[in-house]
Formats: sequence, structure tokens, C-alpha cells
Amino acid sequence: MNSVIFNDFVIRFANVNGTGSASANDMFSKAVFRMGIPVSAKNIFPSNIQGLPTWFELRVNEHGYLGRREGIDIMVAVNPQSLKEDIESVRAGGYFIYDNTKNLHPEFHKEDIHFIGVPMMQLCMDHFSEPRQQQLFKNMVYIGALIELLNIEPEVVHDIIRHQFRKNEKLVPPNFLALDLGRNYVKEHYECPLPLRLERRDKVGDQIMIDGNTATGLGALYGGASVVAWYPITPSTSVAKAFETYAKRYRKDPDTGKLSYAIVQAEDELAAIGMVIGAAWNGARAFTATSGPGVSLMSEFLGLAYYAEIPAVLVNVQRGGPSTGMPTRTQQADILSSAYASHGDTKHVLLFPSTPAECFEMAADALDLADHLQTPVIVMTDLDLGMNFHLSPPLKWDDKRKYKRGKVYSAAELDSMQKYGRYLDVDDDGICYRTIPGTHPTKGAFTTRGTSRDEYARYTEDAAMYARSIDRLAKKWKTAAGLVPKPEVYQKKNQSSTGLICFGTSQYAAMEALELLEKQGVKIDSLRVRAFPFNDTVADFIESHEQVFVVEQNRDKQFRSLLVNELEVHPKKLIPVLNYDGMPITADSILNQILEKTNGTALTA
Amino acid sequence: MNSVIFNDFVIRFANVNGTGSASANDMFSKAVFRMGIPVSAKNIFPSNIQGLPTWFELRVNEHGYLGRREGIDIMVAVNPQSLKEDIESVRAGGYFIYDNTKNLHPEFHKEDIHFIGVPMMQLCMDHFSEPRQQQLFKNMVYIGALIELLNIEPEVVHDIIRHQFRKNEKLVPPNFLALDLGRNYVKEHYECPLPLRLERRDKVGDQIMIDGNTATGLGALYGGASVVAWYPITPSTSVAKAFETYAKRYRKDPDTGKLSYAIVQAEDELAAIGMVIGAAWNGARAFTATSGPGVSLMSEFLGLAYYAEIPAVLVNVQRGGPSTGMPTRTQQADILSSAYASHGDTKHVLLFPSTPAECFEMAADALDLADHLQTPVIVMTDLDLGMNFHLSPPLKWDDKRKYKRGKVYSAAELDSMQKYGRYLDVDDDGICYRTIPGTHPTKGAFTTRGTSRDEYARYTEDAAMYARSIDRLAKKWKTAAGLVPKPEVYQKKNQSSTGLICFGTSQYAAMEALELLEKQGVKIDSLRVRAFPFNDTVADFIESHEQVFVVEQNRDKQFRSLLVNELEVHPKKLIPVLNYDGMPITADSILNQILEKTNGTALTA
Amino acid sequence: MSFIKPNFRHPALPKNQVGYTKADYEGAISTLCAGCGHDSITAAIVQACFEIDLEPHKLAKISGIGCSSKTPAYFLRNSHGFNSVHGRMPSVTTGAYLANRDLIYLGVSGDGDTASIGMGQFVHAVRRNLNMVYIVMNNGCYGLTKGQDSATADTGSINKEGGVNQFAGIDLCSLAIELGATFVGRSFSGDKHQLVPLIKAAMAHPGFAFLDVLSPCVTFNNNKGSTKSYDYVREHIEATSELDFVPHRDEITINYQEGKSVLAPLHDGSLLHLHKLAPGWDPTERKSVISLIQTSRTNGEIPTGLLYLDTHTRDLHEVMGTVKEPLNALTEKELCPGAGVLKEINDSFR
Amino acid sequence: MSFIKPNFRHPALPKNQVGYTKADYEGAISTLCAGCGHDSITAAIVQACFEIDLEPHKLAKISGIGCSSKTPAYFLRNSHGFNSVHGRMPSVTTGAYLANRDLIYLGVSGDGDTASIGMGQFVHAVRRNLNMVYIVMNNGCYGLTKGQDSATADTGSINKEGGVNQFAGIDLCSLAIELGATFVGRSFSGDKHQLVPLIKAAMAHPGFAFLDVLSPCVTFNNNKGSTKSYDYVREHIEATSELDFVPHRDEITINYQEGKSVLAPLHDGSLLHLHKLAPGWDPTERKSVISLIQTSRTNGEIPTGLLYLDTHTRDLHEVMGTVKEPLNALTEKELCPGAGVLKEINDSFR
Ligand SMILES: Cc1ncc(C[n+]2csc(CCOP(=O)(O)OP(=O)(O)O)c2C)c(N)n1
Ligand SMILES: Cc1ncc(C[n+]2csc(CCOP(=O)(O)OP(=O)(O)O)c2C)c(N)n1
Ligand code: SF4
Ligand code: SF4
Ligand SMILES: [Mg+2]
Ligand SMILES: [Mg+2]
Repeated sequence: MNSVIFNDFVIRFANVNGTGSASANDMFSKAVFRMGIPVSAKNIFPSNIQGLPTWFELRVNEHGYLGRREGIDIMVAVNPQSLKEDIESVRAGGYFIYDNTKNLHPEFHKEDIHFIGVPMMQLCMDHFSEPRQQQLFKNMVYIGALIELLNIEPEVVHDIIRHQFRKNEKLVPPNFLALDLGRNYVKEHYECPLPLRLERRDKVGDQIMIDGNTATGLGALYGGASVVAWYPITPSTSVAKAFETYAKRYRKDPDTGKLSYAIVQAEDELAAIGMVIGAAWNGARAFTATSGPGVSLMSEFLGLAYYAEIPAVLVNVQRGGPSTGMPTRTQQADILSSAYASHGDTKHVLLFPSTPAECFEMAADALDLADHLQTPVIVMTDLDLGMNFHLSPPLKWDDKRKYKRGKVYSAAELDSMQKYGRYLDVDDDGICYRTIPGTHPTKGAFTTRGTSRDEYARYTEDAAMYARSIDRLAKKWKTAAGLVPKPEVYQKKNQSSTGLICFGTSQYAAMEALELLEKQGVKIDSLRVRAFPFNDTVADFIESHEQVFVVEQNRDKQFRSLLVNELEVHPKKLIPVLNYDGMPITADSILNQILEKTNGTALTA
Repeated sequence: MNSVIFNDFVIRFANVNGTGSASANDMFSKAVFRMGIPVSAKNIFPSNIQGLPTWFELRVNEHGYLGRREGIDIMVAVNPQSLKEDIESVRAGGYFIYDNTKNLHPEFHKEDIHFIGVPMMQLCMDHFSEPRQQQLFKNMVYIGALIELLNIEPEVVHDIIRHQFRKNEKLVPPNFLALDLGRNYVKEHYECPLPLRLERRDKVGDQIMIDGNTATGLGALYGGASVVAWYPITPSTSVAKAFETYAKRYRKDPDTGKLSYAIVQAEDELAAIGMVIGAAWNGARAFTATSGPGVSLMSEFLGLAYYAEIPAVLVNVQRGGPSTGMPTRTQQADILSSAYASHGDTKHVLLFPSTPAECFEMAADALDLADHLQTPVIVMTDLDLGMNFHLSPPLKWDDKRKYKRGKVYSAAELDSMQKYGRYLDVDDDGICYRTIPGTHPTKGAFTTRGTSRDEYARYTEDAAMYARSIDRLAKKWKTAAGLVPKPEVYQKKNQSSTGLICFGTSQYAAMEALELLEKQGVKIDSLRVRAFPFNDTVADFIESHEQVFVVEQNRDKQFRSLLVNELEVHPKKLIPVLNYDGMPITADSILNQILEKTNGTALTA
Repeated sequence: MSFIKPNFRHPALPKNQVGYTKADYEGAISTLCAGCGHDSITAAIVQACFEIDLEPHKLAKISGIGCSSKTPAYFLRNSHGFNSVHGRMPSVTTGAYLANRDLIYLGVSGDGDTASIGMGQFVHAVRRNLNMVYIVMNNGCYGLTKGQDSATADTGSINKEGGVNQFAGIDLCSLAIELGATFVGRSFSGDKHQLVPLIKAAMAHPGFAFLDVLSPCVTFNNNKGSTKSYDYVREHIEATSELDFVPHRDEITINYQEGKSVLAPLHDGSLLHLHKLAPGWDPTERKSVISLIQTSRTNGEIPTGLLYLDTHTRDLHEVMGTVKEPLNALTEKELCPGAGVLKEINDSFR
Repeated sequence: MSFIKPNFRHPALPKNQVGYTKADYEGAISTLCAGCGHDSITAAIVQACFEIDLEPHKLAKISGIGCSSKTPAYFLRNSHGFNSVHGRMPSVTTGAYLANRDLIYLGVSGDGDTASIGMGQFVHAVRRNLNMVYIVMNNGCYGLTKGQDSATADTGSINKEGGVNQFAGIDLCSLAIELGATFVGRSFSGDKHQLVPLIKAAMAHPGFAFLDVLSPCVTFNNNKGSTKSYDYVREHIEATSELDFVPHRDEITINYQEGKSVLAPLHDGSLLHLHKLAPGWDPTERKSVISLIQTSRTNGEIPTGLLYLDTHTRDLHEVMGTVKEPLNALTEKELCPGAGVLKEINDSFR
């Protein structure tokens, strides 16, 4: 028999979508979390509503490695459609927990894994009468079984159930019953707990378990967005939804019931970004959230906002492309299309959060930055970060924080000046002063336009004037590089000659890979980029290393292109480490690619 | 007095738009052309319809240098609005020909240029009665004056007029009269011809004078396009228009009057590209033409065509960006937005014509390539090439040429096969066989989609399958590099250590600059890129030179980015030579930038 | 994930005049929710195509994005399909139609796909009287993105989360008539009896044939308070007519009832027999149709059936004056003016 | 090139109640063609704003792209303007309106800008009953791109090059009414007498106020055969009414004629006095309006005036339940729930 392993495994639930399994699975992850053990979840769902296979994968790891890991240790298989592939995906020595109400077909048997049959359906049929109940409680039966098999503290699960049904308490006892059915069955038939098991720890600290989209929506709420325009698209829909949910709660005047925000479901993405631009032009903080196809549709408008210098915040929750692509899978493949969205010489500020806490922070920062820079700011998250539950530092807000509204002249300021020019570079940083419609009866009005104009916002076709205006935008871009969030550098004193650059959700696996490598005696410094344009630290990091691995989740090395284009570094120095099959990148894959691309040598330097 | 200079000057006509000057000016350029002297024209017009200043600039150069050149030698000023700047733009020693019906205000006088007053309006008022005629014939008066001043052969002009009014012969005599008014006046008052003058040569050979858009439209017609969908936008409108004009003539059944083409003015650019994709999916050759904002709007659909592998031809006549930008000025600033249009890992084939003859050739080639590669092909011209008259080799067509329809299975082929798979890479070149709707009653049907699919075009969310399919697209991209038009290399035997890369309309000025440099003893090899993806010659050229200047007409060095990204060369090796003020780049500017960026040294190596 | 039905044919299944069984008109197994209205429409399309003796490869099926837009994969497996991008089915269909006038074009869309993001293209397809059948599977919500209200949701309709729609719902039939559509019908996914002949007639119509089919979303918009639920629709529909479609080759043997009947000859010689149920309404008389719709709107009724028909319509290819042969079949001979002509053209630029 | 008019004020020019002269409502010198209808509409807007005593900075003017969309530069120089992108004025205006409910929003568009590329956004602005004045300067063509037919060009209309339009023209008024617009008028750039009061009334209307103004393009669509030429329009317009607009603070002293007159109180207390010229038509009665339009269509007449008015309309901000204060004026205090609340929120995720 195996020796006992605590708090380190990957468990996958194979369900059918639309059968209520999601809430049972969430309960399971919450239980692990409440036992003080780090855990992260990945929902692998189809682009359909009901009846197709869906998987919920949990990585439990007391060392806090929470990126995806290849190989399933425990499979809870409740979906007959996917039985075959579910069995195959279990690692040798792993456990396959299934509903043995019907016998497993002998052809499915496999020598190297443990089969644990639990007659989930049968137990439910024996104890519940309604078909819908039988269906739902099946999920609780396997949770019960897992309590015993994995050594979950039953009280933790009971608490969760009690909280969940606090408004409908009569549902608590049948849920407890279903749990017990599972618990009792496995206790009777198997040796519990398994050698792969949980044990209470104190490793999650003050962290929370939250999906990135909720954090993003909250960040925009805290950041002062008052106009939201959006169009539904997976995986971004829940950003607007989260904003609305919390805004309904915290932005409603308790006396009048009036709302201090407006949210519009636009007719499409072109309209959504148009509304954001209109609102921001008119002095409100506004944002929209979308995904790849939406960004493509928004690109004309993004160019307008860049050139006419209007703040706009866009959250791009990236999914698998190109085209409609893999709408329920993750990628970081809109880097180029976001950075250079629109024709002509156009560039956009990008922010790259890695954790829900950063989603929150950056959504708020984006609103400040857009106002300050008077340009679109795109928050680049992805399906993995946006829709999955992640362990995250708690969301933080300093009540002393003021919104940075940027350079806006008030009526008084206008009164005190000779002549106002919308595009005069008064401060020599490329950022000019705008005025908000309605500010002053006779001063400060101008016409915003997407065409070439002079410093007083008058239409011009003068070549020199035009060149001056886009040179100023280039200057503003330099200013932006100094304002955007700085990268995080992970570098010990004695520096390595090899570096690694990552961003966004790739960091989970990248950090694990680096620690694994360090255990093998290979030391690599690393840097996590948090924004584009890149500030000097990024250039210095590349400069000071002989070779730099660039980890990203797309085929075309898009982020590496950005680094090369903007920092003028030799592409050969930047070694791509890629993953683009739609599943989150794993530490193993990073590690292997690094070893392979260096023939396993050259790293120990 | 100056010595006489033959056939080498820049003449500019300053007019008001909407006053009929365009046809007089065209007449002038045609006359120069018909005297066997190379000439090129630039129309500098406002984004408005009537009443604003417009300039028509001609470069006459018997050595065939026909890029734009800074500095005006002769100004024909007929627009009082722009008088001041028109006078200022004349080079010292140059000529300022103006309407002195009203006296020139003394403040406009300038010592270093020659003023030649011709009472154009007065002469017309004396000889014509209707105001509209007086207005129109004013233009012919200055043409008449130029006949004498510049030594144009009068018969050449007379022929042009006779041809122009062949359907309305009674207009010939008054036009001749107006010419004579101008001729006689200047003969009486000035010494004619001027030292700057024309003289018949035999330097145009069999070349033609044509705008690029007409050539593009004709190329698409010859290339077999039968469905055209477009939406008006300057400067691309005349592409569809040219197609229609000639199609009406040559694609109409003489018996039935029926047309073998369909052209639709779409409701917008999204619809235009959608129609092209629908038509091409259904087996017709189809194209659309647009400019920057249109490309932005088309980007979602371009991604669909890339991923679902549908042929599509798009002509992008580039104008000044970003956003609405400078709609009547030229730039090469949609390089990145066209190459990487759409979200996700998407890339598009680009063709870069330099001359009208190449516009013709590449429009036809684009249709072949799109069918062969089953992907969008974008012909990248610009306003300068598209809307201005250029001296060009004649358009060529080989009657033996067959349309390359690419890999399409016929009913017979389907009958003879076991199982058809739309996305099976049968030939191992990344290009699969498609079938056209309606081909076979029971075989070969499939559903085209923008989502991930397996080799049999069935929807899938399988990670490995998805990765396989986009890897195959990357393979197809390699295949494409071998199929697209090869670059032209201008390199003498003894190679220089310095190279220059240009594309499209930059070549005119670039070639002139290189010859000027050569005269100064500086030898630079050069290469003109004609397509993206780049084929090996481009990589070899960069490889074999120590430094390479990259000439392009945008701010952000977009083409250089493409070179770096796709060829993995060190950006530092590629020295940008830019022009982005909306006016066509000049040889002087290239020369100066080259000298400046090398401190005038390092080139003689 | 895609399930392909085993293509097993029972030898005794009845065949139609072109030799196909009904099963030949089916497609892959649906992955929609059990009970989704869209599946019933799929079945009606299969039935209609079987009955009109359609050769499946003579039809192209094109859709946008949405649960509804997935259905083309579930019918007519021997027809080419194109599941394009959200809201842009009309332009793709326009292009396809221009390329080959010899096929039937069946466009499938959803209310989100058509009435929101696709509104512009929808309007212009109508304006061009594009020769196609355009079916909207109308559930008043965005099924695939989990139930948001769509622009056809009626004012006051309550969604699953209890939200009350504040905006006016767009009546696509009424809009299509306003824009000059030549064939406009409305039906209900649950009323196969009415829907099948409507689809058949739409396919015979040589212009833009629009069908707005109410098709409840069981998962997100079948709750109480929703005006697109099965219960609500069943209670509020008012059939304007009973419809028979008589293909052009069938002899007319049925003895049509006098008075309340209309016999509309379609362009291809087929006949539509309409037994009128709505008073004061004549489907070929625009004004009466508009009036019917206005009245029903006030009364909270949903008129169904063939609402409007203009038989004096010309195929778009005729309007455009294109050759009889499909453009996609033309070769160098017809398409290329040749080197001789090019010489002339060159000369004109000298 | 932009010409700024010298801002020279004659001291004796009459001032309105808010202290401005008419010249204060002007803008830069127009760069449109001499005689362009759009310039007359510009003049009417200037006149209307002067007459209603508008404070210019209380209005925001937003447009798309086209000759028509340039006009905001030519009026109200003290108002902020936004010349956005082609066809997307409605969305920009929606956003602006949401940000600040206290301004008047004047959207200017062309028939190309609205009926083609902008159709989707137009429809949805109507559907939301966005509180704005939406003026289409309708010349049946694309002026700025040199005269192509637009989607409002009538079937059979002949353009400058002799091309005959084959497609149905979209009637934007009729479409707006179908979609539920609450204020719909049509006028002619040449009829200042009718246009000025219409604009004034539109500005007082607290919902979507749509004005379709026929505005001939002298350069590209003023030829014989065009149904949007000055001559044609002059000959075919039929005024439905004479209109007086009585601002809410003016006492009603005029003695209105009985019988053919309608007195419509607007939301802000202003009064619209309509002297009806069209028989059987009541601008507040939807069905009669639709019937009027259908009849005129058949008779080849162009009905002008205030065609439809629904006074029972609620401002969109009211519908959405937003606070009285403009959203763009809210501060941290109103917007940020604060650290305390965030602690609770964090706890809910543990
Ligand atoms: C450009 C774009 N935006 C958004 C989406 C996301 N999306 C997919 S389906 C859909 C709505 C579908 O609604 P409907 O057309 O009514 O179809 P149903 O699912 O209700 O049948 C949306 C918004 C998308 N695929 N593409
Ligand atoms: C996305 C985009 N497509 C095309 C154009 C080119 N364009 C400029 S104005 C215009 C049409 C204008 O027509 P209309 O709105 O009727 O205005 P008008 O000039 O007739 O007043 C077009 C197509 C553009 N600016 N942007
Ligand atoms: S979500 Fe609604 S529309 Fe989509 S398949 Fe399910 S029932 Fe049908
Ligand atoms: S082109 Fe037509 S619409 Fe444009 S300014 Fe001239 S007359 Fe007016
Ligand atoms: Mg729907
Ligand atoms: Mg127009």
C-alpha cells in the first residue's frame, strides 16, 4: 500500500451540465478551503446549456501550488457519456469513484487504478421519491462519500449546507441525509480514509476564494464607474453581472431607492464601447467588458478614443480564438489585437492582473489611468482567471483614496485663462486638459473629432500640424510607461543569467515550475509584467539576463512580439514557452519546455 | 538669367475644389506625358466637396524620378484663399503664375520669385457671357498660358481637347479660344518660353498613365471576380467603381444584356466583407475594397475567414490614420492592423503593389492566392497609389492563364472516395480540400464554422484536436510564404554592407534617394517586399547586410515590426526611415534620414 | 462535443418523390436542452423539406451564433451549412445567394442574433428582398449566454431572475412588413400543423420570406410572467388562417371552400390555400395587415399564420440583371475580357 | 481647413431672455457646398435655440460622419460637440446622456449615417426612447463620398450618373413610429417656417424626438429624376399641420381655432399647438398616423410636419431609476461603498 499523502492531489468531477452538480462541487472546494488548505478550481464546461459533459477540477496543494497540474488523482465520475475518457485520464495508482448502480462494463476495467463504486442513484431512489430530488441528491451522496474517503471534517460541510439553505431550512435535513447515505456506504465498503487525504492546516491565512470576474466588477464599482454598457459574451458576462449585483446593494439610495449608476445591456459590442466613450467624454467613469470577438468589433471605436483622447475602460476576458474559437476555454491570445486595436498608428494601455485581488485593484486603477491618460485602458484577464475560483489575497480599499480624475478644467479655471486649447501640451507630458460639456457658458467648448485637428481642436489637414499631434501622442505613451503598474521581480541577490517573464494567469504555473527547477539546482530569475507600455524595469531585466523565457498562452508568441517591438530587444534572446490548447498552462509543461529548449543544460550557470 | 532646364520641375496648381480645374490639370499632365516626358501627379484635396483649397502637383522628370519632391518650381495659383501659403511654397528662383484680374496685394510680393500675372478672369469675362463658362474656361486660359511659358506642343493639347469633346464637338472651339487667350496674353507680356521648360523626348516607352484604383478594379475583373460588395470610403471608392465601369462594358452579354457579375453597395463594411465571405464560400470569386476604418470594422469577419478557411480578397487603400484621421492624405499605417486583423492567433496574407501595373497583377493574383490558400488576402495599396495618376508599365494579361481555383473536390472526386474530411491535411501542406454547396446529393456536405472543429468539420472542444488544427494553420502559413510574390532585389554584384527595404509607394522616393546616394559614392543595396508572409529572400537579404534601412510611411515602424516578428531579426539592425505627415515620402527626406542616422559615415564601406 | 446520429435507414421507411426518406433530412443529434422550442422547429424544417421533395444539396443553411443558430447542424445533414458569426447571417447569405442563384437559402437566427447585433443586416436583407427563407427562433432571450432579455422581450415581461423588462419589444413581423418584406409569417414551435406548411410556402416564395417562430427557452424564459413561455404563447396566439401549400406539380383536386378562402398562386406555380380566420384581413393587402397587427397589439393577442404576402415580387438576380447561370459556375471564358481588350484599355490611358 | 467666424457682435443685436444674441448660437463658417440643404437646417437650429432661450452650454451636439455630420461645427460654438464615427452617433449619445441627465442632446446624422451603417444603433435608440433630438439631414445619397445612393433613396429615383435605384427606400419616420418612437416629425430644409417650431418642440420632448429633414444635395442629387431634389420635394410635400410651439413660461394668449386644432401639452409644461391640415389624422393616435403614412405612400405624397406624438412618455433616467444628480457629478462619497463594506464582502468569500 501507498504511504499517506496529505493535501496534495488533483480531483476531478465528471458531470453533465445543467444537473445541479456545480453547487455540490463548489461545496467541496469550499470545505477544503475552510479546512485551511489551499485549493483552486477549474471549470471545464461546454459551450452549451444542458446535457453535455462538464468537468470540475480541483487542485489541492498545501504548499500553495495552485496552477493546473496534469494528471488526475481522484476522479468522481457521474457522467456515463464520458466514462471512457474519464477512466483513461486517471493516473496510475489513482482512484476512480463512480456510480455503480449499474455495473461498470468490464471493458472499462483497468489494472492500475482503484475503482470505488458507490450506488449513488440507487441510494437516492431508495430514500427520495421525486425524480428531480433523486437527481439532485446524487450529488450530495458523492460529497458524503468524499467526506469519509478524503477525511473532510463533516462539520465544515454541514456548516456550508446550513448557510446555503438558511432561507429554506427544510432543505437541510434531506441534504444531510444524502451526505450520510454516501458516508455510510463507503465506510461500510471501503477502508476510509484513502491514503490520499486531507488534514486541517492553517495555510490560507486571510485569503478569500473568489472568481476574477466578480473581483473585477467590484473593482469597477469601487473605482467609481457609474455608467456600464455591455453585451453578453462568455466568459465576460459575469463582470457586468457582478457590478450590477453589488451596485444594486451598495449604490442604491436607501431613502429614495434611486441608483447612482446606470447599466445598459447594449445591442452589440460596437454600441457598448460607443456608450462608454460617450459617457466618459461627458465626464462619467464608464467601462465595458467583453471577450475576443467583442474586441474585434470595438476596434474602430478604440481608435477613435485613442486619437480623440477620450478615457475608456475595457475589460477583455480572453477566451480561445481565433473567431468564435473555443468560447469556453482559456487563452492569452488577444495581446496584439488589444495592444494595437484599430487601424493607423494606434496603441493601447494594457493591464495584466494575475489574481482576483489584482483584478479588483486594476479595474479601479484602470479608471484612474484612463482619466489621467485620456485614452483607452484594457484590463486583460482570461477565462481561467475570470470564471474560476481562485485563492486570493482579500480585496483592499483605502478609504483615503481619491479618484484621480486627470486634467479637467473647471469653470473657475477657464474663467481665469486667456484662451483654452484642448490639445495644448501645457505640461509637456503629452497629456492635455479637457473640459466636460456643460462646464462654462462661454468658455472651454470645443468639438471632439476623430480627424486631424490643431491644438484648438479645429479640423486641419495641415501636414506639420498633424505630425505634431501624433508625435505628442507618442510622448504621452512614454508618460504612460511611467504611470502604469510596475512589474514584480522575483530575483534573489546572486542573480542568474537566465530570466523568465510571465504575466496574468501564467504566473501560477510559472512560479511552480521555477521552484521545481530550483529544487533541481536550476536557478532562474523571474519577472511578472503587470502593464503595457512596459516600464524600464522590464527592459533592464531583459538586458541583465543572457536568455529570457517568455511564458504565454497563445500560438503566435504575441506577448514576446510586444516585448521585441517596444523594447527593441533581439528576439533570439527571448525564448518562447507556450501553451495554447485552451487548457490553463501547467508547471510541468513550462518546466519541460525550458529543459528541452536548453537541452537541459546551460541553466546551471 | 538662369540657364535653361529641360523637363525637370515640380509644378503645382492651386485651385478651389468643385470648379472644374481637375480636368484642365489632367489635360496638362497628359500633354507632358504625350510629349514623351515622364510625369507623375499628386492630388492634394480636402475632405470636402466644394469650395475649399485643393492642389494638384506634378513632377516632371525626364530621368524618371517620379516620387514626390519637396519645393515648388512653378505655381499656378487660381485660389485667392490660399494665396499666401502658395506664394510661400515657391522655391527661390521659381515662378508664380496667378490671376492678376485683381492686383496682388503688395504684402504678398516676394523678391526671390518671379511673378507672372495673367488676367484669367478678365479674359474670360471679355470673351464668354455665361458665368459658369467664365469660371470653367479660366482653367483653359492658364493651360494656354502654360503652352507658351513651358513650351508645350499645342497640337498635343488640341488633340486631347478634341478627344475629350468628341461627343460634343461644339465645345471644342470655345476651349481652343480660351487656350488662345492665355497663349496670346503671355506671348505679349512675357518672354516665352521660360528657362524651365519642356521638350519632346522619347522616355515613356509603352507606359501608360493610370491611377492605381482603376488598375486594381481591372485586375479583379480580369482575375475573375464575379461578386463585389463594397461600402463607399475615400480613397477606396474608385476601386469598386472601376470594376463596375469596365464590367458593364465587358461582362455584359451582348445578346441578352445580362451581366456576368453582381455588385452590391453594402450597408456597411461588416456586411461587405460578410457578403464576400458568403460568396467565396459558395464558390464565386469575390472581393471588397475599403480603407482603415473599414478594415477595423471587418476584423471580426476576417478572423472567421482565417479560421474557417474561406477565401476572401480585400483591397485596403490606406489613408491617414488613426480613426477618421486624414481621409484625403496618404499613409502606410494599416500594416499591423491588416496583418493581424482580429482577435486570437490570426494572420493574413498581404500583397504590396508599387505601381498600377502591379495593382492589376496583384488584384488578379490575390484571387488566385485566396482560392489556393483558402484564407483572406489583403492587397495593401494607399491613397497615393490608388488615387493619383502614375506612369506605369502597361497592364498585361496572358490569355493562356487559367484561374487557380485551389483544392475543390468535384462530384466525381467525391464519388470515388471513402470518406471526405473538410479539414484533412491530405497533401501535408496545411491546405485541405473544400467542397462547394450543391456539388453532390449525398457526399461532401459539411458545416463551416468559426469554432473549433475536428478534421471532419464537426464541432469539438477537445484540446488536442484544437491545437492540431491551429498548428496546421501555422503550417499553411509556411506554405503561403513560398507561394506569394517574391521580393525584387536591386543589388549589384559587389554587395554593400548596407541594405534598404521598402514596399509599396515608398519605392519611388527610395529608388531616387539610392541613386542620389550612389552619385555621392554611397552604395546601398535594396529590396522591395511584395508580400507577407516574407519568403526566404527577405530573410537572406537582412542576414547578408550589416544594417538595413526600412522605409515606411507611418509613425510606429509597423512594417519593421512585421520583419522583426516574423523573421526573428534583431530590431537594432533595422533602422527606421519614416514619413507620416500624410504627404507622400520624398527622396530628400529618405536621403537625409539615412545620412543623419549614420552620421553621414559608415556608408561608404 | 458533437454527436453524429448513426445513419441507419429502415428499408421500409417511405420515400418521397426524389427518393429520400424523412430520416435523410435529419442531422446530428441536438445538444440543446430537452424541451427547447428550437428542436421542434428543427423537426418542422425536416418535415417540410421532406414533403416538398427537396434535394438536400440544393439548399444551403446559414446561421449566426446562439442556441438557435446551432440548429442547422441538427437538420439536413446533406446540405452545406455555415454557422457564421453573431448577427451577420444576412450578409453571408447575400453573398452566397449572389454566387449561386440555383440553391435555396435557409437562414436561421435567434432573436438576439437578429433583433440586437444583427438588426442592421436584417433590415437591409429585407430592403433588398433577398431571395431567402429567414427563420427567427424567437424566445425573447439570449439562450446561449444564459438568459438575458433580448430586444424582442415584451415590455413588462418577467425573466427568470425576476427582472421586469422596461423596454419596448421589437415586433419583427411588423418591422419586416414596414420595410417591404414580401412574405411574412409568424408561428409557434409547438404548432407543427401551422408551421410546416408555412415553411414550405416560404421556400417556394421567390423573395424575402420571413418567419418569426415563437420558440420558448425552457431553461431561461419559460417561467411565469414571461410572455415567451409555452403557457403564455399557447394562451395568446390567434391563428389568422389555416394554410395549405400545394406544390406546383400537384393537381388541384381539393375543393376549396368559398368565401373565407384565398388562393394565392406563387411564383413557381405552387398554390397557397389560405382559409382565413381573422376578420377584415387580407394577407395580400398591406393596409389590412398593418391594421390587424395594430389591433392585436392593443388586444394583447399574437396573430400567427401567413400574415402578409406580396406575390408580385421579382427575384433579386432578376432585379440585378445577372445571367441565368450561377456566377460561381462561370469560367475564364465568360469572366475574362482577354488580352485583346486589355490592349485597348491600355491605349485609352496613353 | 477650418474657418472660424470672427466673433464680432453688433451691440444692437437683439438678445433673448438668457442674454444671448442669435449670433451667439452660430458656429464656424460652413465648408459645405453653396446651396446645400444642410446649411439651411443649421440656420434653423440656430434660430430655434435662440428662440427657446437655450443656454448653449446646456446642450451637447453629437454626430456621425458625413457632410451632414459636419454641421455641428457650424452651429452653437459654445456647446461641446462630438463628431464621432460613421453610424455610431446613437451609442455615443446614449453614453453621454447616461452620464449627465441635465443636458439636452442633439444628435445630427445623415441618411447614409443612419439608414445604412447606423441602422442598428438607430433602432435601439428608438427602442430605449433615449431622451434626445435626432435629426437626419436626408438627401437620399452619400454626399461626402460623392453621391452614391443611400438606403433612403426611393425606388426609381435617378441619381446624377443616371443610375436608377432598384431598391425600396427606407422611410425613417414610419420606421421610427413602428419601433415606438414618441415624437416623429418630417420637414424640408427649405421650409424654415415649419422646421424651426418642430426643432423647438423636439427639444422640449422628454423622449426620443426624431426629425427626418429632407435636405437636397445640390452637388450630387439635385438632378431631374431624383426624388430628393429641391424641385421634386417642393412639389410633393404635403404639410399635415401648422405648428406653434409655446414655451412653458409664455402665457397662452393666442386664441386657438376650434375643430381642426390640437393642443398638446408637453412634459415640461410647454404647449404644442397643431393646426391640422391632413384629414382623418390625429398625431397622438398611432393608428391614424400609420394610416396617413400608408396613404401618402400610395399617392406619392410626402407628409411633413409633426407626424406623431406620444406625450405619455417617461425620461429614460426615470425608467432606469437613477438619482436626480447627474452621474458625472457624483463623488467618492456616493460612488464608493468603502473599506467597511469591502470587509463584509471579503468575508462572504471565505
Ligand atoms: C460578437 C459576439 N458577441 C457576443 C457573442 C455571445 N453570444 C453568443 S450567442 C448570443 C445570443 C444568442 O441569443 P439568440 O440569438 O436569441 O439565440 P438563442 O440562444 O436564444 O437561441 C450571444 C450574445 C458572440 N458569440 N459574438
Ligand atoms: C466606417 C466608415 N465607412 C465609410 C466612411 C466613408 N463615409 C464618409 S461619409 C459617408 C456617407 C455619408 O452619407 P450621409 O450620412 O448621408 O451624409 P451626407 O454626406 O449625405 O450628408 C461615408 C460612407 C467612413 N467615414 N467610415
Ligand atoms: S438555453 Fe434555452 S434556447 Fe438554449 S437550448 Fe436551452 S432551452 Fe433552448
Ligand atoms: S456634397 Fe451634397 S450634401 Fe455634401 S455639402 Fe455638397 S451639397 Fe451638401
Ligand atoms: Mg433567443
Ligand atoms: Mg446623405
